[in-house]
Amino acid sequence: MGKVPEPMRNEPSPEEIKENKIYRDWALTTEEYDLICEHLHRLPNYTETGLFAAMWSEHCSYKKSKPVLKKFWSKNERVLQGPGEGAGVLDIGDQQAVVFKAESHNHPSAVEPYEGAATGVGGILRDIFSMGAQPIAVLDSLRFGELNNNDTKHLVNGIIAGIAGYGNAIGIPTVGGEIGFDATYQENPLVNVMAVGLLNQADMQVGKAEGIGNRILYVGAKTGRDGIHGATFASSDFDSGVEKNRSAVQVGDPFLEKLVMDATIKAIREHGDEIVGVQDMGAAGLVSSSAEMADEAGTGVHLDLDKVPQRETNMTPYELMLSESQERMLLVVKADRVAQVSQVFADAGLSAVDIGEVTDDGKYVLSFKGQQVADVDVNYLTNPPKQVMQQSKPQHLNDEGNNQYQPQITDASETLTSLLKQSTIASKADLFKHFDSMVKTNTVIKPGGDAALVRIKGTSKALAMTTDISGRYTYLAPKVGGELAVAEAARNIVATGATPIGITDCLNFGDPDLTIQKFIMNLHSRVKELTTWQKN
Amino acid sequence: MLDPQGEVIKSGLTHMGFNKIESVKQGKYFEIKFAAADMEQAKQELVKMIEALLINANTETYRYDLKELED
Amino acid sequence: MLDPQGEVIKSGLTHMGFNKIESVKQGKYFEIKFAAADMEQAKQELVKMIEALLINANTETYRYDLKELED
Amino acid sequence: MKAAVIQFPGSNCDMDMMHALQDFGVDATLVSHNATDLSDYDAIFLPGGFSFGDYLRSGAIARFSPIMDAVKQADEAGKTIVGICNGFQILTEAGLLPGQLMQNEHPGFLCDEVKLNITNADTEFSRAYPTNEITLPVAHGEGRYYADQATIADLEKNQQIVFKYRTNVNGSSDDIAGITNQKGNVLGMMPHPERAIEAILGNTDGRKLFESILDN
Ligand SMILES: Nc1ncnc2c1ncn2[C@@H]1O[C@H](COP(=O)(O)OP(=O)(O)O)[C@@H](O)[C@H]1O
Repeated sequence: MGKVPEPMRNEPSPEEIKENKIYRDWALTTEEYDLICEHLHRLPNYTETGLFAAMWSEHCSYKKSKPVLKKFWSKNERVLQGPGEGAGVLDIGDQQAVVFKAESHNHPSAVEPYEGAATGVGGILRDIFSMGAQPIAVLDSLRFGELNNNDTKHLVNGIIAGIAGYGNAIGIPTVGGEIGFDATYQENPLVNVMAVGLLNQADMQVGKAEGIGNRILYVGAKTGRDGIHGATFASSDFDSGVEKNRSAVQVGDPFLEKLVMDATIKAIREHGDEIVGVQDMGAAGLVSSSAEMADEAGTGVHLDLDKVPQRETNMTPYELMLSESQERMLLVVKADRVAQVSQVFADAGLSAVDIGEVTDDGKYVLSFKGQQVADVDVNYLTNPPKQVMQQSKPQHLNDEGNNQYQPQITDASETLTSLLKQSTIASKADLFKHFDSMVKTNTVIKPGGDAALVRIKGTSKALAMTTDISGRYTYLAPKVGGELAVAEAARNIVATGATPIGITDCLNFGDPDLTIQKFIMNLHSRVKELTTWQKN
Repeated sequence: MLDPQGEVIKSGLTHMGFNKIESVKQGKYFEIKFAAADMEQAKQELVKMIEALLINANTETYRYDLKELED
Repeated sequence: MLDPQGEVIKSGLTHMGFNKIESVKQGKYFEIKFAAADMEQAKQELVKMIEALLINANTETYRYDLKELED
Repeated sequence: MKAAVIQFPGSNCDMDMMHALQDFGVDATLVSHNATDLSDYDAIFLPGGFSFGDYLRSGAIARFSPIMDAVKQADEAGKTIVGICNGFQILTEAGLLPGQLMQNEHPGFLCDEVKLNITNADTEFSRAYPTNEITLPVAHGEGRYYADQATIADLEKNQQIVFKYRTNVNGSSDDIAGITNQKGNVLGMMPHPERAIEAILGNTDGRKLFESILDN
């Protein structure tokens, strides 16, 4: 591949990667690495190894959980889009649809509560508007350690402020959620955010890079080194280790996201036929968004990395491809309509940059400073070999005893007051008052009710929405826990007078293991039951 | 680090006609008066305060000036 | 001048066990790189930027340091 | 009445204001912050939100938008100008109203319904209210009204204070929630009347404010 461009000088050679098993630092197994070499008939270079490591991670590919997740009952007459896209889409009549999805941002929030939670909101909103939908509500579901601990207080304050900081500024109301406390979460808070959007069915977009010769437009924030994991040998231009570590923290900019959101929705409404695909850059940013869109369409992609807007100097292809800088979108646009679509963004003070094109060869090709720095099959890159999950029953389930716990209550009123004093049960109003729950003037039932109720202007409809967790039950009995979560959520919806029409799950497990399988099989049957019951 | 505030202030100034601005960074500034046995102890206390509360080590760096005042 | 944040930070530090704090003031800090013909012009530009945008004269005061950089 | 709702980058209550005005049958138009002419309109509304992210200080950057010269001309012509929340912040930064909005006394965003006293029922913004006590939503992190004592004394003397918090939720000087300029054609307030015009949303105390304006 010719002379090595300057920023890549410090990268290990393909031989060194193999020799020192560097891929293992990025969670590629030796078997996987060998498969890649065999497939390519050569050793992958540093950039390519990084692409595979990212795309084959569980986080991006669900290589372990997908077979189980397939078992969800995800089709009925309302479902316009089930699992597989940015978000699920359900028909709500009048040519409208509701789009919703939940996502966790646990680790970033544990490391950096404010920015972690804020960027969690930003990310889930991008999933919604990349489908062409207008976000109308945010919900949050949080778990912390016990509140009598200073670290917990720090996390609570930071995470609440982060959700508020992003959601309030972008002007999407945070209408509901829940907060629980348990020692289990002491150092691992759970931060799950759900977003709901309203879609005109005609505007529905999917992430597809169709049409040979179509252009790939990059919109939004410049790419920096934030969120790049793993060993970044190439970053030797940092003078200290501390500095390097900092660059991994993603920082949110709700102001920019609002501009990107409004302009993207406008572009889709005005040029829906010329915009072929839209995807946000989330985990594994540029590579996962572009490769997935190409795979979906069975095409190839050629990107010119010199065109990618860059916030920092001397960035390498590896960094550009794997950066998780926030507030970035990728659009595939018909070649002769680039100017019109770009104009919508220009009007909002944003630039849409043409960084590449859709090709017919099924290849994922990157060029950088006159060199070709990656050339792999799109399909191979995006579809890691499926893996069977290790199955073993978690120890605590084996240990479970047969004796039933029987509470001894001597003074019922004292028991009641002590229950009400528990932070998990006590009112959360002091926390959720930081969220703007009313902006957009649609919130009929605000935080504090059973489920939130958001009306749809211009119709006589409203959407009820809620989030529920049953962590302790799920830990003790995965099957029952899953059932209870579904049932509680359904009860909350029903209590507002609404009919449950769809569920999105957001499962926060440790390493994929038996628990998931059991949990999902069971959720599946419960969901089916519920929806069947609703039809009767 | 990403400094969205600095970026927006920069473009604000540019729009106002200050067109030769290359970069704007913004940050916080604290002035703390406190008692300490001597300068060495003061320095240690100060660094502790900064790292424990005043900055977010994940996203911010700092520098400080220490001055002795009469009491 | 009113500085609620300074007050909050002071009480935060005191709670954390730094109990000899007399006062905390907090403010903003900007680092601006810009081109100017000479130091005198740079100073005039800077004061304009500060007074027009960077501070609100109702409640804020300022001081500045001007340094020449190579280009 | 022809009304303009100014849209700054980062405004997020612009559509809510449009919706409210249209509910009252007002011919309302969204006008970009980059526009320079407001001569077609009888009333100008600066909506809530986070103009320019509220980076630096809320309202500080927005006040330099091209539209602000036209807003000043509208003021000189005696037209009705209303700034809600971020709009209030912009009007004070621009010098169309005295004082400044600062970070809440207890730092952090506050979204709630608050009780207000109408302290001047004889303004073009409050005339239609039959009572002196109303409840309106607030949603702000920088809503603490501050002005020096001389300014507060002037406001009191000229009866420029229209709304006061019954319980001071953000530490505002003199409990101030909303004021007019001396001429009485410019109103700035932190509470959101446009969020309180429909029974389905649980509060209609904002309606009389719009009715007052329309009665002029
Ligand atoms: N983090 C949060 N964000 C928004 N709203 C919340 C949050 N936590 C709680 N709420 C609101 O408070 C209501 C009651 O909370 P909770 O006591 O957990 O509900 P439940 O009745 O489901 O036990 C929720 O339905 C929701 O409206």
